[in-house]
Amino acid sequence: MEEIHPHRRWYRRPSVVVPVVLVVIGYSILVSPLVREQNFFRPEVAADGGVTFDWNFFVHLFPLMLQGLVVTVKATLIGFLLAIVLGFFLALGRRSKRRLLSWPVTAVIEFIRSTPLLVQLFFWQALVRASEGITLEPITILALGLGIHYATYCSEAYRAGINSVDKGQWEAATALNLGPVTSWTRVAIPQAVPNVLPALGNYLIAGFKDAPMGVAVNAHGLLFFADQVRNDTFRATEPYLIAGVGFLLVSLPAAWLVRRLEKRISYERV
Amino acid sequence: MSVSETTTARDISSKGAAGVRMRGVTKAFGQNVVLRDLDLEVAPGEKVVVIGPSGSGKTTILRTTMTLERIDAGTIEVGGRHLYHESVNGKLRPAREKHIREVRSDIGMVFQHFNLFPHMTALENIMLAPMKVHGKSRQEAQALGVELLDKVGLAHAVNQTPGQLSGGQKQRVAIARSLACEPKVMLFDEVTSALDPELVGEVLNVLRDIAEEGRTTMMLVTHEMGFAREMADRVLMFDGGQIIESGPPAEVLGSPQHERTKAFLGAVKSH
Amino acid sequence: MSVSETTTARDISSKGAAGVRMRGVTKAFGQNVVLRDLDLEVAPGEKVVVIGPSGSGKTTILRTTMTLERIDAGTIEVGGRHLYHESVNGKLRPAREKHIREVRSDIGMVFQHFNLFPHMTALENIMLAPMKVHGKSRQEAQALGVELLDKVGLAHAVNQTPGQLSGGQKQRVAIARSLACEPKVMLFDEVTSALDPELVGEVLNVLRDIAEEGRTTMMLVTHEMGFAREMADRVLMFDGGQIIESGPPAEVLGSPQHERTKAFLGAVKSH
Amino acid sequence: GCGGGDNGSEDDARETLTIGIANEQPYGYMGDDGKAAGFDPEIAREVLGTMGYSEEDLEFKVVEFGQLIGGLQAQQFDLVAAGMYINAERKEQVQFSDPDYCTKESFAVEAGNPENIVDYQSFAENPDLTMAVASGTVEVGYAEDAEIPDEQLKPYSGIDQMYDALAAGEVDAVSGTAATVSGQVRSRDNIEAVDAFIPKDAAGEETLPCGGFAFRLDDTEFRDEFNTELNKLREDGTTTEIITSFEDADGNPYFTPEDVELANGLTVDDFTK
Amino acid sequence: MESWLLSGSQYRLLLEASGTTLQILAYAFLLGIVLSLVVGIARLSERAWVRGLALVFVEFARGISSIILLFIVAIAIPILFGAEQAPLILLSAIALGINMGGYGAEIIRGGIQAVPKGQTEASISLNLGPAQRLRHVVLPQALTIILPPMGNLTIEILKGTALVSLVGMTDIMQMARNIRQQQLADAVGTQPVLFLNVLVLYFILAQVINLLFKVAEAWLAKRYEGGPALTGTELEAIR
Ligand SMILES: Nc1ncnc2c1ncn2[C@@H]1O[C@H](COP(=O)(O)OP(=O)(O)OP(=O)(O)O)[C@@H](O)[C@H]1O
Ligand SMILES: Nc1ncnc2c1ncn2[C@@H]1O[C@H](COP(=O)(O)OP(=O)(O)OP(=O)(O)O)[C@@H](O)[C@H]1O
Ligand SMILES: [Mg+2]
Ligand SMILES: [Mg+2]
Repeated sequence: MEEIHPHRRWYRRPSVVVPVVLVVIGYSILVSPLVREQNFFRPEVAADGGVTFDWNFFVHLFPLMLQGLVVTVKATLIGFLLAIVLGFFLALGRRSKRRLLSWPVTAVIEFIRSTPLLVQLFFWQALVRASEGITLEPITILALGLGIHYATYCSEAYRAGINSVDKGQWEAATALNLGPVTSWTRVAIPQAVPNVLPALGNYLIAGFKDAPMGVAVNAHGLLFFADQVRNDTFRATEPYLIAGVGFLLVSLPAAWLVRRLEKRISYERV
Repeated sequence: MSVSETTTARDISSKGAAGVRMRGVTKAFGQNVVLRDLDLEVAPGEKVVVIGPSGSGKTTILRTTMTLERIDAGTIEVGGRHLYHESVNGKLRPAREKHIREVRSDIGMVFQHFNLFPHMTALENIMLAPMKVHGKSRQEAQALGVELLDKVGLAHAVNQTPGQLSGGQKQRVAIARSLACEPKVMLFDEVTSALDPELVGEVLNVLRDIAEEGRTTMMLVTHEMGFAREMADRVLMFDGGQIIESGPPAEVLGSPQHERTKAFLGAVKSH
Repeated sequence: MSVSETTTARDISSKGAAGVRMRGVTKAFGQNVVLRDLDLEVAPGEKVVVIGPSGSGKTTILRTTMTLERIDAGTIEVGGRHLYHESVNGKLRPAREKHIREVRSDIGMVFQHFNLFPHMTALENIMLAPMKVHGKSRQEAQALGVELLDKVGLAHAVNQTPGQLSGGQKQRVAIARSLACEPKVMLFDEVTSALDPELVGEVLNVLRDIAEEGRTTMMLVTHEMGFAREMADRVLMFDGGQIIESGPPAEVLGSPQHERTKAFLGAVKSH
Repeated sequence: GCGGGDNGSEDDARETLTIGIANEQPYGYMGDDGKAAGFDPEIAREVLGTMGYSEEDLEFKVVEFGQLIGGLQAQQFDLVAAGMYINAERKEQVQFSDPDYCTKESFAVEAGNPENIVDYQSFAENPDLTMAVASGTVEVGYAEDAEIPDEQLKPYSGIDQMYDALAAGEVDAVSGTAATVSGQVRSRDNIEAVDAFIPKDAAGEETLPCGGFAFRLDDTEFRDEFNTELNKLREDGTTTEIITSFEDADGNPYFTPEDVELANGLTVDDFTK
Repeated sequence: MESWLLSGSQYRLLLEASGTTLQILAYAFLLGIVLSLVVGIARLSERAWVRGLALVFVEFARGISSIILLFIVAIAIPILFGAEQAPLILLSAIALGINMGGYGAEIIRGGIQAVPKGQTEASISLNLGPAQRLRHVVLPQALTIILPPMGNLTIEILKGTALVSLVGMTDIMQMARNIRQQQLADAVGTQPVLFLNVLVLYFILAQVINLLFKVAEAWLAKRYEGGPALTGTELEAIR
């Protein structure tokens, strides 16, 4: 007789747990108050004044760009945390059997999903400014806007994840006379999670790509950096290109990580 | 068209078995009436094989008994208790979820496509219901699971996940999982038709074992006529949502009375 | 292990037919060697049935002949022309796509899962290749399509899409579609095993018709032993990527020589 | 560059000129009818009209102030008519016409001026005060010249952003030209303008806060032609008339004739610092 | 009570600006579709270098944020190359189109791959050439799978057009900010109401796009219900 051991689920495997823990640590550092917004981005090196691309200037912008990048990442992470949680409640609301709840939630989700985040950011900022006694930092407004915007996407991912669980699985649960709680927690959710995680990862990356829009509400991130350097030095090519480089520096590895995670936690279907 | 059938039901008085009684069961999907005013009695311990052409409602009759589809009219009794109804002050009322769940604990079903839980090992698949539904301890459930896997010839597969098993092995685990709930009525819906031809035998052997123990009432949809002939107490021929012929296998399969039965059997055997 | 086989090949001299000759064909998927140094000769007009356990390479031998999988070593000739090679100055070179396409026009294949084009009607399915490959006009192709649908007993289904047809009807359309290319060699891969048992007969009848016309060389993978016995000129038993037994159906199916053949036939029949 | 250059001999064949303005009253902004308004667009229309451009040849584009120079360089505009201050740094990037107006600086502050802000020095003396500056404007330079630490400066990307921030209490003051400040103060509640002043440079000397039209560095011929025509209008009093005609919501003119006179006495070459 | 509406002239301005928004969307969509098809098919090429090149494009176009790409294409690159200026509207559309192409290529690839392999195999066995297989068998079927996500992507691009206000185009978004100045000058209307109206305008545009794609899907689904019917007499004639 073989020794009996439980199936090691994806969340018990070191290859999943270690990166997740690392990410959480990195997250805490980034989100902590230690990471502050830069007020001005003034390059130490001036460009040579020609119209052509100045490599020296370009390279010297790098550390300055990183400071903007970190703020953009921070806003993304805070916003995404909000999105994950809020999205869950939106998904519950939309699935609800009560029309009075599910219908408005659906309408709100569709509305937010199909309008530009940029306009939403302006709207939230205007709303905050119009309301007595509330002041929010631009980065908070950015995180809020991102969070609400992507919560609607996350809620759809949750819904798709649950729907992706094969109908036969629910039927097997009924045939075994499992109760609703057991059916959800032991049968449906464990199978839905691997389907949801990659989508969430992709939305995290998408949120990061939208975060530079914060410049419109004055958050001092990656694009604000480029704008300021341009206004200061009247040179546009180098700051925007290096902003692009900084961007890919984060988004490409992140995309790669998400794809790996996706492979790790997927298992053979029956 | 419907043949009245109660006479051929053999009565096996076996402890713990339960019969099934359907009266006027009707089930429609939209315009498509799949079961028409169906009467059917299955005695406790009886082994009934259901045959019939595609779309005749064979699967539907099992699924309504398993409460996977609700019926539109009629009643179903399992082990003498109404499945979809409760009697309140002597009158039948639609049953509440709690009542349905209670009666359902007597019924088990095995599916064509196994429906094993892919994120659990074979053993965990079997242990889930005993622990969560019957309140067994982990030790008890484990002992039961190992015993059942032994019984279906898969002692070595305790730790394997469904993804690591062949089709025949998966189906045997699914049968063991169903047995773990100790159902009094077991429903089998074409449990071998998703398998490679050489793997069919191993699953039929397990079914044969269960049938030979004799305790459990079995309703089996299958196209394996040889197997039906050998183990069935009674064969029901379905067409258009009704039972058009019913009797011992030798009669129904050997000298069918009804034209459609002849045509169907001819089509299945002819090649 | 491999039985040398050339003697049993019956020679039907029929106009327009083409033989198949494989020499030392080897095909591996990664580490898994599926065909091992295989020699096989099929005479023009011969009907060969291939049997063998799951995974033995039956499908693969058809697929390599249809150029759906490329071979790793060896040569395949169809109608005397090399399929994967061109002779350049008397030496064999790997063939260019253009050459392969030319030789391929002699070969047709019918699949287990029909693979009809779901966005076209039955008639359009059949008309596509005649129009796009053989440059027939729409009128010609239409006439040919209607004729072929008639032939497979589906005159009424011209305007229906695959989604509106039963499995057996779909397979008959697929056969008609394949016939529209007028192949000299036809390959059939378990063309009835995805069908409901009652629908198998109608497809086998169509195959019988084609076989009886006698012109086309046929290679057929099937589990329908009765049908094999009746229409095959020769039965090949495959195991582990090799032919382990070959001969007239009465010999191979009736009194198999090889242990594995006996075991296989036993398993297929036993239930 | 496209648009400028040739000297008016082919009047019919004018290409469309694109003119950049920032959304800032009264310098240049979008009027109620969706057309460009403001004194610089008006003067530009006059000048270009004498150069043979009709109204249809002119296309105005509203962008953030910070994008004007970049847009000009990127050939999105052929000239900038946004009352842009002339200074030495900008002259390295673009070339200017002679100035058409001069003005003073001011701050918008909370009504009653509770922090008693009078000029840039006030911020250098009180480290608790914060000031909104528009990025890419001369005000950032004035603040640096007054040695105000970066922490007290909050850069914003647009005019409305700054005044909304002041209204919401995010900053204590908004810097800007006296005309802009008085215009914004009139249209918003609960804020007021401090007395206009002439800012000082790092050496403590008064600066020349005058603005003109900006052109690409390689567009000299066009600039010169424009400048010649502009000077004619400066001399015959047209520019004075246009500029002093702009009034805020209360009917007070933004600029005095003296503001324009001062500009008329200067050429672009006077701005060397 | 505050009005939830803007003035008629302000709505007119916003509608005029929608013209610019839709124009950019149209150009970006055209470029995006072409890129999607070319790159999506290249991603499945048999030649490794074609696949690799296509992958690089996809990774770049999806990895970079559309807003940063927009600033690079519309501002940085024209300054760098300094040549005759392409109209800003085209540059903006190019940036958005590249972005769309990256995602669209993956949709096309996914659609093609979702067509069962058996379909390609059947067309090989009928001896159709590679282009014929794509044209007559694979793409028509992939379209059913491609259309819904393409509709969503188009709405994403519509949302993306709001970014062009940041590089100096007067689209709906920029017009809203201009109107904000009017509101201040005239001391009527509040900013939240203004932007709420703008959001509703975008929502309506998105729903129109949605509708167009739904119509296309319905049209496509018809093909699976039976093609151009041959009448009885036509059949007789053939027989
Ligand atoms: N969930 C459903 N919704 C709509 N129609 C259904 C549903 N389930 C079954 N049907 C229809 O009910 C009829 C009977 O189906 P059922 O599955 O019971 O037939 P069956 O006898 O099991 O056939 P088969 O041999 O093909 O499994 C069919 O016409 C089928 O299309
Ligand atoms: N595309 C492929 N990639 C990898 N392995 C393959 C592939 N196709 C077939 N094989 C393997 O090759 C072996 C032979 O497959 P093949 O399909 O030819 O068997 P078969 O005799 O047709 O079996 P069956 O009766 O199940 O159809 C199997 O082990 C199979 O797993
Ligand atoms: Mg069924
Ligand atoms: Mg096979």
